Amino acid sequence: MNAWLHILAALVLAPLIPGIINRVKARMSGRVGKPLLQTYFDLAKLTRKGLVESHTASFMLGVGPAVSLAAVCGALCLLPSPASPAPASFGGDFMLAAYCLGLSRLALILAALDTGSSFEGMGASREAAFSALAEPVLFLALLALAVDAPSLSLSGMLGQGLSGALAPERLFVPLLLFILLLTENCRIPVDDPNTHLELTMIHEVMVLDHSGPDMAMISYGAALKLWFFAAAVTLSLLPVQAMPPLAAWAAFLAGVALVAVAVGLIESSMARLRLLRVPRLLGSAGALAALSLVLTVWR
Amino acid sequence: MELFGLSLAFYLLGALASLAFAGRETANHLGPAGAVAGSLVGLAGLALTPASAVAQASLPWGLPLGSLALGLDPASRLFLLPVYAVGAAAAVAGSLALAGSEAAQAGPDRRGTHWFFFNILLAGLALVMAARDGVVFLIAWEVMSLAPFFLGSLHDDEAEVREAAWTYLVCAHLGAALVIAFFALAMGQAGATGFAALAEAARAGRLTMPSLLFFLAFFGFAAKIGLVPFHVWLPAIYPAAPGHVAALMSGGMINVGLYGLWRALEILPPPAAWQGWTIAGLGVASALLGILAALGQGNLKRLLAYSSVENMGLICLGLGLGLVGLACGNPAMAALGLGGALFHMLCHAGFKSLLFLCAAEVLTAVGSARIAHLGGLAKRMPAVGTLFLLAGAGIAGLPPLPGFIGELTMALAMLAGLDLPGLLPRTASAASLAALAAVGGFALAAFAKAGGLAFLGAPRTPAAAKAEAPSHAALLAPLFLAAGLVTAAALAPALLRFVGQAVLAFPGMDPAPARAALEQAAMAARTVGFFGAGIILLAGGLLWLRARAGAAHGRRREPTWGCGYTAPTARMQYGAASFVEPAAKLLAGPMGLTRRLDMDPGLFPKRATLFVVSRDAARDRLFTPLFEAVARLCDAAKVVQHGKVHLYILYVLATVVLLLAWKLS
Amino acid sequence: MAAIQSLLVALVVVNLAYLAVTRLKTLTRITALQGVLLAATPLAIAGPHGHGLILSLAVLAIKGIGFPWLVARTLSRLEVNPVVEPYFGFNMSLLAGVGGLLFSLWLESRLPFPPGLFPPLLFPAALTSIFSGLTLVVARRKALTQVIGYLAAENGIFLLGVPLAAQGSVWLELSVLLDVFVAVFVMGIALHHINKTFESIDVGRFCSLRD
Amino acid sequence: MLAALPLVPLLAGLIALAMPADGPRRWLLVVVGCLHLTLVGTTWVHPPAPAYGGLLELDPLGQLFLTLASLLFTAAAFYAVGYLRHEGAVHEKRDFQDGATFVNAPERVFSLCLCLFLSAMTVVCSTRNLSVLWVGIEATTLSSAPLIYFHRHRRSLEATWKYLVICSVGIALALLGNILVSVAFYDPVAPAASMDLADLLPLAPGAAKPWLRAAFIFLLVGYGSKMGLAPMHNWLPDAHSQSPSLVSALLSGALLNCAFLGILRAVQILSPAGLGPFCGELLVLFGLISMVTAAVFIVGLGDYKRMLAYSSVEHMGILALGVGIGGGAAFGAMLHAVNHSLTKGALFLISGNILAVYHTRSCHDARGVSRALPVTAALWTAGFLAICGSPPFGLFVSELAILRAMFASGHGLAATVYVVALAVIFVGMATSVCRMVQGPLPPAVRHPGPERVLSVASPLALLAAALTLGLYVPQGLTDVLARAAAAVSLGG
Repeated sequence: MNAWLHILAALVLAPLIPGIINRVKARMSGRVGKPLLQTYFDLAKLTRKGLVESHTASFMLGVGPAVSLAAVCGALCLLPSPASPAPASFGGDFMLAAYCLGLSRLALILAALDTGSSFEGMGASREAAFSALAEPVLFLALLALAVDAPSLSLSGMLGQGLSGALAPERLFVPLLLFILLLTENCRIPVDDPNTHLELTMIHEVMVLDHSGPDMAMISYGAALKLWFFAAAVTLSLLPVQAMPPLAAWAAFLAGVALVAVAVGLIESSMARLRLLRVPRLLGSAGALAALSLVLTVWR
Repeated sequence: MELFGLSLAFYLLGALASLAFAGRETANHLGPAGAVAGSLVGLAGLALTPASAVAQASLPWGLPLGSLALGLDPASRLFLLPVYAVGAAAAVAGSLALAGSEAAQAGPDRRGTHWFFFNILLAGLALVMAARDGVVFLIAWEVMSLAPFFLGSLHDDEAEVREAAWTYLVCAHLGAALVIAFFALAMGQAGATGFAALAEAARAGRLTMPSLLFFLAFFGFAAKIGLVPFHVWLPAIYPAAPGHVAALMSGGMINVGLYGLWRALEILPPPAAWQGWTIAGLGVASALLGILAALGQGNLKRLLAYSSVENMGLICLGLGLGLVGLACGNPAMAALGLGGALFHMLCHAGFKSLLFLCAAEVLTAVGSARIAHLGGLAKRMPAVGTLFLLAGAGIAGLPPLPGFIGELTMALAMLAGLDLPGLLPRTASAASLAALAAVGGFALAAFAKAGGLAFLGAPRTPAAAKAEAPSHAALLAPLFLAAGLVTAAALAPALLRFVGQAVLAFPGMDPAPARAALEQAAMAARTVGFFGAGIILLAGGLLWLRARAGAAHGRRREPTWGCGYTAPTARMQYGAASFVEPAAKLLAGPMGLTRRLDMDPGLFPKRATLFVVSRDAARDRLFTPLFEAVARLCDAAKVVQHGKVHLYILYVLATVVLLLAWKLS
Repeated sequence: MAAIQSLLVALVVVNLAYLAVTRLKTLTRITALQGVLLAATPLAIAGPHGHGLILSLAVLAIKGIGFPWLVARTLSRLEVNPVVEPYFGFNMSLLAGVGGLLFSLWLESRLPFPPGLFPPLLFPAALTSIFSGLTLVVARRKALTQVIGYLAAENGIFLLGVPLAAQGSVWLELSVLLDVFVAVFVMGIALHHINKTFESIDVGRFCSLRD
Repeated sequence: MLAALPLVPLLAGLIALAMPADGPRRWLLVVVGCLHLTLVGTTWVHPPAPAYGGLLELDPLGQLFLTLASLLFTAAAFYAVGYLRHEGAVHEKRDFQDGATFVNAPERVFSLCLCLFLSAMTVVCSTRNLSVLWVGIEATTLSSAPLIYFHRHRRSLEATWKYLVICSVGIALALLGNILVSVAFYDPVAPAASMDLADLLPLAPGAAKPWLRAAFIFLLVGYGSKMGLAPMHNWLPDAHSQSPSLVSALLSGALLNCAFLGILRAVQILSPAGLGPFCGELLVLFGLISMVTAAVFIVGLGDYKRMLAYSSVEHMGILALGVGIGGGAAFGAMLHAVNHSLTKGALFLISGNILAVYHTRSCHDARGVSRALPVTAALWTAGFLAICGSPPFGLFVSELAILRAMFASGHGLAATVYVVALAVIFVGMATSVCRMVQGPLPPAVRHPGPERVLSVASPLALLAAALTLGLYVPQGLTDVLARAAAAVSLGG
């Protein structure tokens, strides 16, 4: 039961994260900002709308968001809850999580290409390229965790926190996961979710032609994905496994909220990178990941 | 064993019958019938034999060299499975594709010889996998290698097809030359030809040059597997060959290179770690370069060909890691590496042949396999589109499709590799995992491109807009393969145990820990299976909710939003070159892309044309210059045959004088 | 013994003379001279009786008279340029001839001679004959000179066979047979065709077949 | 019966010369071939007694090569019926290469020479006497020269002249070599003149070794120039490309073997004298040079008949190599001789079919053969695969046997050269053959209509035999091959 609690929490609380980020950004720029629960309102509104589909589109336009959301939910099932292992857990399950996110991405890319619009094609192509570059970084970072833990499942490697001997390279992993959070969720400095220039967007431009329930599934899926990474960052930092359940939960939720705040702070203080610079960012992250892995293995 | 013989007999009957009826429509029925019958009997044979059984047979043999020793063991059965399955599907698909089509064409009807070689290819493949004697193996190997040349050059009136067939023939033969050298060296040193005797000689230390033998075998079989840089024939012959032939080659034939390597490794002395790393290293290079090149392709079939290079690279990566594990006394790594490689081989065979059959339907319907001519086909041919997209996701290794299990098992081997002694092997294991991830990411991009641009969006040409869906019969073969793959996904743990039989039979494998490791992987596969079922159910539920929402709140069709532009055309869509542009900015070199922009001068150019060409770097930079250099050298040497008879006499005289001076001094 | 030595020295000189002459007519005469000298060798070695005498007479008839006459007749019939037309200069050819002589002498030093079989100098003289004959084939342009060169080489082989003939070996007869059939019969016919087809016997034109 | 073997073709040739009518004379060739083949066949059942006072005597080595010659002749004779029907007419023809007009040689002379050629080869194969062998080889040169000059145009004359000059020089050197053998066996106490192997072999251990070495060098170069070992092979591509295809088939398939037999006889003498390794070394050297030369010339060659000729150089190299390695390779070489004769004979006959339709020997112009002549194209492709040593044809087995023996005896470097040369030759030939067989018909070539049975039956039969030998070698043949290989073993 405890294991499923985290899923439940994610499903319920995930839309809060975009809210927190937006609120932080607004505060930083001196505005009041949208309500914290804005995403809930949006989702509720979207689910009540009808479907508007492109003439060009085939079945994929509708299948994409559903598969994408289902796959993200799948990935979430592999994350351990603060007080207990994940409902499904086996050695090497981080690969399943990563590939689930990949499936979710593929579904969205295909749905985007289904509209036949050049804008959506553009977003899809960028998404495909950048996430392919992000994939090895994710693996290396998780591998460093796995060697450190030592355990091959997410449930074993997350939640240990920085307990034990403190080595500088162990700080890299949360940092890397945070960079990946920004990349995979298309946040600044990789992408700007609030921009109005289609030419510069990645994720948002892919979903231009989605509407109603489809859009709701996409937004909800995005929020869940954000939660996934925020939870991963938190669990890689905090030794929740060693804490009593309630304290663990509290620390965890606070941690997730703090990650969201950090994202908000970054978004308010940085500018978006030029698209050409994104691979460089990922390359640096990769180098850092390799370094941390080699150091971990060496120790 | 009896059923194996029966299936071989069916193949040969099919071959002879199609030759006997060459030039008539009957050949197009009898040939495929033989292939299907043989394959189904073979499949029945596989199903009815326990997975771990070992059968041996020795038959009378008419040559002064070697002996007709045949046998079936778990490895043979495992590699026979895709041959039979894909063989049957390809035969059905080919029979339908060729029905009546040749009759309308000018020139002789070649379907008789086509089906002859089709059956010969199948028989050759089966025989290669049953041969337990070097000479028999080599004969079957060469016959099997030659048949695709004839299959691929069915439409030899096109210059490209001729070029491709030539490329294939040369590559196949050069690879075979190394294989022949391998066996000749081994047989020469061992003084025997049977596999058992060769292995015995290796154990007794009579094979005195194991490293040379290893390289001969590895490079020889790598040419058939299609590892970089020996892959040049794949992107040539696959687009040129008819779809069903490409399916059989990619699903049934290139695996035979792996099989050969497997056997060679069984024969050779226990592998050293560096041998495993060599295989793994070339595998990684093939996987990365292959998938990048695939990403750069504008032709659906060429893209699939490069994807085969990638997958073969991954398989070799697993194989190499398995050998490393074996050499370093890490049985878990050994079992998982070999097992993952073999499992991936099965999945790749199914998915790739399915993809080729779909591509063949596209080619039939549209008349072109170039992505620039396709688009929007999912609406015209939904079944083919769905199958292609699913198979694309599967070959990219995405769960819940079975491709994931193979990659997962290989990843587990890499994780086990983190326990190897020494920093370097551990780092290498970790690096292979990173490479696996990168390959997975790019594979996703490549198949998003292939599936998305060919089947989704708006049709780019009138032919694509008017494409007709294939008949129900034509879907039979792809559906057969798809059903097999679904079964594989559902029964992945069982399949992994089946694969495990071959792994456990590998010489030097410590059975208890190996079995435990494989069992662990099987349990993971079971979890993945439940997990996948959950995702499917959830997605289905969401779709049902979406349909209900659509019914409740209305459903409209509108034009795609054009950002204010009111007259969008299909040509404005993202195409093959533009889709990969972000990646190409970074990786144009390994992707083999060269671009040329022709633009009118001035601030407001009226006309601009962008050419993006993807060429094979290994071919352009390595083999073509090499062949040209050899040709130049040979041309230069031809001056000695100048036609002047008195100088010819001088040669004779000089030879005599030199020999006398040398031998009598 | 002195007679045979003089004969052999004369043969060596004749061999070198082959390479030095410039006119076809002189070449023909030298061929005749060599034939006569060869005819004398069996007599000088085995004495004037029996088998040797018959052989000697036959050789005189064939090599000393028959061939030179045939060559001369061909020469007059074909109305060819009377100069031999070398590929390589005369000095070069002479040098090659002397080189052949030296090589033959060296070769003699490397081989253990069975006692009493070969008179001194016979082996080098024979080999020199072969080498200069073949040099003639290599270095001269006309088909006719090639035939003459071939005959000269054959004479060398004949010379080598002479001592063995005394043992009853058939090689001498066979070498004459070779002369008759190859040099005269077939090459003569071919020469005729060459002249008819090409209106010349310059085989330097024979270079359309090459790679 | 051995006495009758050379006489049958000799008499038949004389009859052919006298026969006025063309049709029966053509079939006479077939009858001679069949009769000869039958007689040769009976020697397999009943080993014949020596004839002519021991001058003719059949041993396994000779029997093998004799059978090949007879087989090739019969196949060529069947082919000749169709060929002469097509080509035999006396009227002037236009040369497709330089446009000049030419006539063919009179058909009766052609028939006579063919029969004489067979007779000479029979003598070569069925003797163990070095003198008779030499005379026989000489006779083959003389009788085959007019065959090469069948088309009386400039190029064939040039080829004939080169053939004559080079082979005559070769035969002269071989004569010298024979004389040196006599010197080596010279015994001042008991001079023996016999050149019969039966007499020489017991004396061989006591023969003078330096003389034997010199003799072998002369014999090797002399007969080697006839056999086509590089660098004495230069007549071969010219003669093979200019002669009628059926003559090329006989030259390549039968004559070259006969010259090889001359070298083998020398090996037989030298081995018991303890000079086997010396012979082996030279044979391996020449074998490799020949293979490399052939490889160099086959790459980028534009003339398919010359390509086949160079391929013969290659295979002669393989034969020399096999015998030079000894052991299992010698057996392989004997099998290879059989396979090569069958396959090369078929290929030359097929090339004649292509030449007859396309009127060009250029691989670049003779395109789309599979559309013009489907059966010929299939045979051409099969023959190409066979000659390159692809299974299931027999050459694969023999080449593999030789390669294996090379490795087994530690000739690693030679084996490398061997494999590389074979691979290069494959690529070179594949390029030409693919170009010819595939693709559309050139516009200038008219579709020739259905193919005649006589033009494809012979090559089909020969290739079928080569295919059979790739899958099944009868025990009787294996025995003879093994005995022949044992006869030329280098160990003494």
